[in-house]
Amino acid sequence: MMFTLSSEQTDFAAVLHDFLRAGKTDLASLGVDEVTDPVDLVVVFEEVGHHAVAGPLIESLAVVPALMGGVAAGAAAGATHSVAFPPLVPHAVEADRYFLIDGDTLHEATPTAELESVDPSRRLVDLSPGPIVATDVPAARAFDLGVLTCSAQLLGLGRAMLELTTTHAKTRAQFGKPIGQFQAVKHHLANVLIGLELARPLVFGAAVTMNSRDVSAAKVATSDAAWQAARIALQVHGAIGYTAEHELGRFLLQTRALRTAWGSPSMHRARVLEAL
Amino acid sequence: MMFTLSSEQTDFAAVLHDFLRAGKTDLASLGVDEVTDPVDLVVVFEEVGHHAVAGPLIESLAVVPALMGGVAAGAAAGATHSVAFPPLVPHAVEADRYFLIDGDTLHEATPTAELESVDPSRRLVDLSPGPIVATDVPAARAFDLGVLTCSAQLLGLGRAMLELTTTHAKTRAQFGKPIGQFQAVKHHLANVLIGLELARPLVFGAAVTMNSRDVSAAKVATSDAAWQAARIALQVHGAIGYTAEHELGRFLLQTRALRTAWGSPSMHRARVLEAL
Amino acid sequence: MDLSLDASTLTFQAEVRSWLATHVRPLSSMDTAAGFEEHRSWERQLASERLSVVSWPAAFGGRDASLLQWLVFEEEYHASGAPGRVSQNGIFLLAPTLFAHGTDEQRARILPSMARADVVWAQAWSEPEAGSDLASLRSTAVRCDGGWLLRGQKTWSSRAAFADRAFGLFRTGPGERHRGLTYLLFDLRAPGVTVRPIAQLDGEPGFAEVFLDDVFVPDHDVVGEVGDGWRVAMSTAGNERGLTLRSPGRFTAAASRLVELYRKNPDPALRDRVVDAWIGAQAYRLHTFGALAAPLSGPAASVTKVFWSELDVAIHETALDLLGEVAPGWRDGWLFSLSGPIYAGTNEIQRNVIAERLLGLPR
Amino acid sequence: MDLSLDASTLTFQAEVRSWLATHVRPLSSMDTAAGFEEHRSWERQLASERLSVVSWPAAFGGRDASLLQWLVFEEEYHASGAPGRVSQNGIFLLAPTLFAHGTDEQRARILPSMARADVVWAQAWSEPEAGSDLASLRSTAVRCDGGWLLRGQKTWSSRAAFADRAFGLFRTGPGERHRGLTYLLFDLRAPGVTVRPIAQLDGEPGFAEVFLDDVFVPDHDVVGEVGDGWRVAMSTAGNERGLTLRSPGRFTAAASRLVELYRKNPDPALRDRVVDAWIGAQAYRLHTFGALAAPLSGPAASVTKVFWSELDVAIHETALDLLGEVAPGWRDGWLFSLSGPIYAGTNEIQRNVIAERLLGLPR
Repeated sequence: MMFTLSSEQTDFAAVLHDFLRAGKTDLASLGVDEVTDPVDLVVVFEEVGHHAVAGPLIESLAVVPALMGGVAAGAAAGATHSVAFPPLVPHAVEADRYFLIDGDTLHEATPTAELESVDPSRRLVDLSPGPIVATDVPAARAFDLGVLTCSAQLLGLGRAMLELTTTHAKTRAQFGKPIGQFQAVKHHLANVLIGLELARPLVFGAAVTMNSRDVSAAKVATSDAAWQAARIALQVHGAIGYTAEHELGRFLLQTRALRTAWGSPSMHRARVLEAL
Repeated sequence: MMFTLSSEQTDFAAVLHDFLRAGKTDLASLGVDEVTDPVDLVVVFEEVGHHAVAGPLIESLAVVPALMGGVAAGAAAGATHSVAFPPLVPHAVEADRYFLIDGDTLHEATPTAELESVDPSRRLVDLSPGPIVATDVPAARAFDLGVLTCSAQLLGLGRAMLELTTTHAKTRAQFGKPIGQFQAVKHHLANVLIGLELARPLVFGAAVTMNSRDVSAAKVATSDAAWQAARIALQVHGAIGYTAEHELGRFLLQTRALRTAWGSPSMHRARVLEAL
Repeated sequence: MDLSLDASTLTFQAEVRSWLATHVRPLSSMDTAAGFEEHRSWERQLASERLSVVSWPAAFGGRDASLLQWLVFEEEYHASGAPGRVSQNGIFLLAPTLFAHGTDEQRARILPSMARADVVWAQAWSEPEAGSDLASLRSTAVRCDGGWLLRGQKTWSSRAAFADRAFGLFRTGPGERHRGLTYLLFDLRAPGVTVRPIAQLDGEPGFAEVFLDDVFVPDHDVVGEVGDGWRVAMSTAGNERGLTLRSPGRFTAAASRLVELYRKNPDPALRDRVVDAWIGAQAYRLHTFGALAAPLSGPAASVTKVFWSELDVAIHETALDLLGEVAPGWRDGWLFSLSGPIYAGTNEIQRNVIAERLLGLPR
Repeated sequence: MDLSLDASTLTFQAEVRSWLATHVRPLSSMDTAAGFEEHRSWERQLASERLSVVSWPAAFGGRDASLLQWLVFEEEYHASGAPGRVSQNGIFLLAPTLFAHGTDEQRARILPSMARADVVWAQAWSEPEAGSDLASLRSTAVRCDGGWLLRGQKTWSSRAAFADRAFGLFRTGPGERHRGLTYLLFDLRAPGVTVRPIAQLDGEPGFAEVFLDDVFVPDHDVVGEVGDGWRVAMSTAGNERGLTLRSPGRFTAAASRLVELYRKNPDPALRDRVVDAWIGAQAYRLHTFGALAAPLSGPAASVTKVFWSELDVAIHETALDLLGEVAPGWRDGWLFSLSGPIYAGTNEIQRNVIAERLLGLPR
């Protein structure tokens, strides 16, 4: 047993962090599109969440590659993919090319209608199935990879909001002292840290076992921990956090959308219970 | 509309409070056994809870009288009655005489086995039905009166624990100041007050309408508010509150028992939803 | 105790219900220029039926309705799905202050135009360094011939992007913190005023920064005594936190919608949250009925402020958890609900008030 | 990353599981005189298989087991329904301190008898005026010929009603608060010691007050340097809050029992609480595996202390909500769970520690 990241993995996370912090977006230039190991995918997606990167990354980097296996997707380099798994994932995030799963059959798909997510940065589409691309695809594993990477992204989002809020609490003063000196603020942030700290090992544990029960448990815990982080971040920031001018909103809205994406917490709790 | 207690009712509450505070127990001497109006019963049972009076009072003063109507119970003056409504109220609190409801039929009953409640001051018994006492009794209304008075008792218990804890927080010092000066303690107690303050009108509202939906809503809200009061009372008291020597324990254990007595919160939530 | 409505209240309720049933229509967001004017028209229509401020004296456009009737009006208003009130800040924050501390001249001049939405009012309390700690505000009003000159900056000024006038506190004297403040009214289009709309999470400018550079306020727009502004403002602050700004009708209507949503999307694991939302709204409604006989004190209003703001979040989050990220008809209300625990004094400040002033815990 | 067990750990696991399956039996409460001795016998039986302190060196009665093996032992122990450990305070609080700060003589003298439960240890930290604020303690140790004389009063001393010896902090120097304290061991049956058992909510004396009136402690029962007691005690305080005292096996076992209970008493409205209990226990288990490579710092142990104590309450309250007030097999565990957020530093204090020392918020 060795339940910690290797130094290569922590180095890779640091490289991704610097890359995304610098505003760069071409993740393929770091070889991210060649990552297939679930633990490595978690490392990638925690940083994707940490920087609130938008777009169909879960689909393009984790789910569609798992569905296509060795088969080339046939898309131009850099093109984005998206996929729906009705009824659990009824819509797809806007992308260059769409797929749809029906049982173990993978279809091409075309977008029919646009839908509004609670997060305006997530453009959703309804899909209509087209020709069959492949049969007997590993749909269950691909779905679980979607859930897992979504959990990792939520973890990164939560961490980012905790960092933002801690910084704010140290610098914003009211009543003649930094608000981080008030015990109510301290306890709010301690609760956020506890939630994230205990959700994290569930995500890596799920990446190691890749069984549905563990993947669902990770999604439940990260959905709750990240959303708690968002609510408390907003509360501690106050009105400034409620503005579109402040970066918090981007994190908060994405967290709320991902909380119910790739299966709601309720559906995942049901899946955990079934497996016990 | 006049949704406040009359001065007679607030006076009666004050008399009951002084009576029970003085350690007296013969409530009949105050005419309490003649109270039948639901609002007046709530006034009585809030004080019963406020002093954590133990014993089959809900049964003797509210439920059995409603079941017997004008019919004399045939028990000696001062004797206590108890009643079970299986399956919702499967056991009875120990008393001098037992009844059992089957549909709208009222049976005499005999105790068969003793059971252990989470509250050792509540001695519970299993009952075996005996001869029929009456048919076509108002079982539904009697049950609702049990739920209503139980809610009132929980409200009084919660209020008592808030009072105990507020006093403790003002006097107990740590780190050179009263612990009530710490914001965490302030917010704990504010939450208790909010919970009780908003549960209270539900209890009186249910007493006015006496419909099942409102009675169940009152039980749900008081169960949660009083149990929150108990948990926070224990937390703020610390180890001293965990001893049998301190009076808090009596309130806490009775609250925990009444939380699931006369129907669990889950059962009452189901009843509210059905009625909406 | 009695929860029944008297005959005149029942008649009033029937009138309101029937009028709303035929007149309510969906409007655009009030946080856009066009939507703001749609809302102004809607409020004029309400005013023409004397339904915009039912509890005010008839002389100012009301009906002298009782508080109970006002609550009944609010229940009907929200149950009908009628739009949010663009005049809300004026009606629920400024008007009670004028009734309590204004002059007859001010009431006669200001209230009728407020009732008709001819003048829409914005609040101008907070400043960049004075949020929860409002008493640390720095904007000043300096004496000049016939009035005052305002200087400084206000922020989080709800409705200010499109409103006509505003009310707020300014330093007029040498005192510190709560002392030396004066309650003043000013024109948002007066020379020296710069309004910078601020986009909220939904992208629309629900509030604004207001920069004040020697903005003239005539003496007749001082409310209460010069230097007494803190007391004037706080004596009706309970109105924002408690009864008036967030009437129970808003939450009973939202909870009923949530129950309907649950019936269409049942998920037994979320049942308790749905039921608790309904129970919470009902608790707030009954609590308010109880307060009709004895109006809430300021600290008691803190109790209801924490309660309704958290109830509102719970209602909307439950809806989103039932629906998922595509939640038509719930998104705007959800975003608005998230601001509830922050505005009108954060819930952290309210809990301090409850603990110190209702329970007597040491400061 | 890898969660698999190596061959020797699997062998050890199989041995432990098999031994427990044939030896575990229900015992009376350890908070009665008779139950205490039953527990002592049970621990002697464990010791005879070298299963009482598996991670200790063989010289002291252990097996030199790895931390992972210790965790595996704990999982098996709790899953088997084996009884609580009456030696717990000694093994998990005092022993780590002796390993870190004791002398060879102390380890050789104290640890083997602790492992065999020949000597059962109680903790004596708190005083009536020093609970959360432990540094305000007042009991003193005054220098005398060949040792120290203890005076004062300790309280909430777990197991002290029936235990043999105790460990605690005493003022030996002139410093204030954290300064001038010394870590001392004393005999609960020595002249000058009065133990007053205190009944807990369940009516049994799980803790006691200890009155000390010139109780002699020889020099060889000073742990660490004189005056350095705070550092000595705190350097292993994380053991109480974090890993050792509440191993994940306790919660994974309780959560599994809750899942079984739910299957027999299903209530869909409580499903999420049941599942969350299981997930929480699993989270703590995995978190602990992650800590094997890099042991938790003191403040990091505060994170797990808050988590496991609230998890334990949640597990037991959910069981009670499923069962109602007649909850055989759950009541004792429930009452015990309620003490979790209080002892070993209240969760309020832990949250302060987390905020200040892990997040760097100002004191």
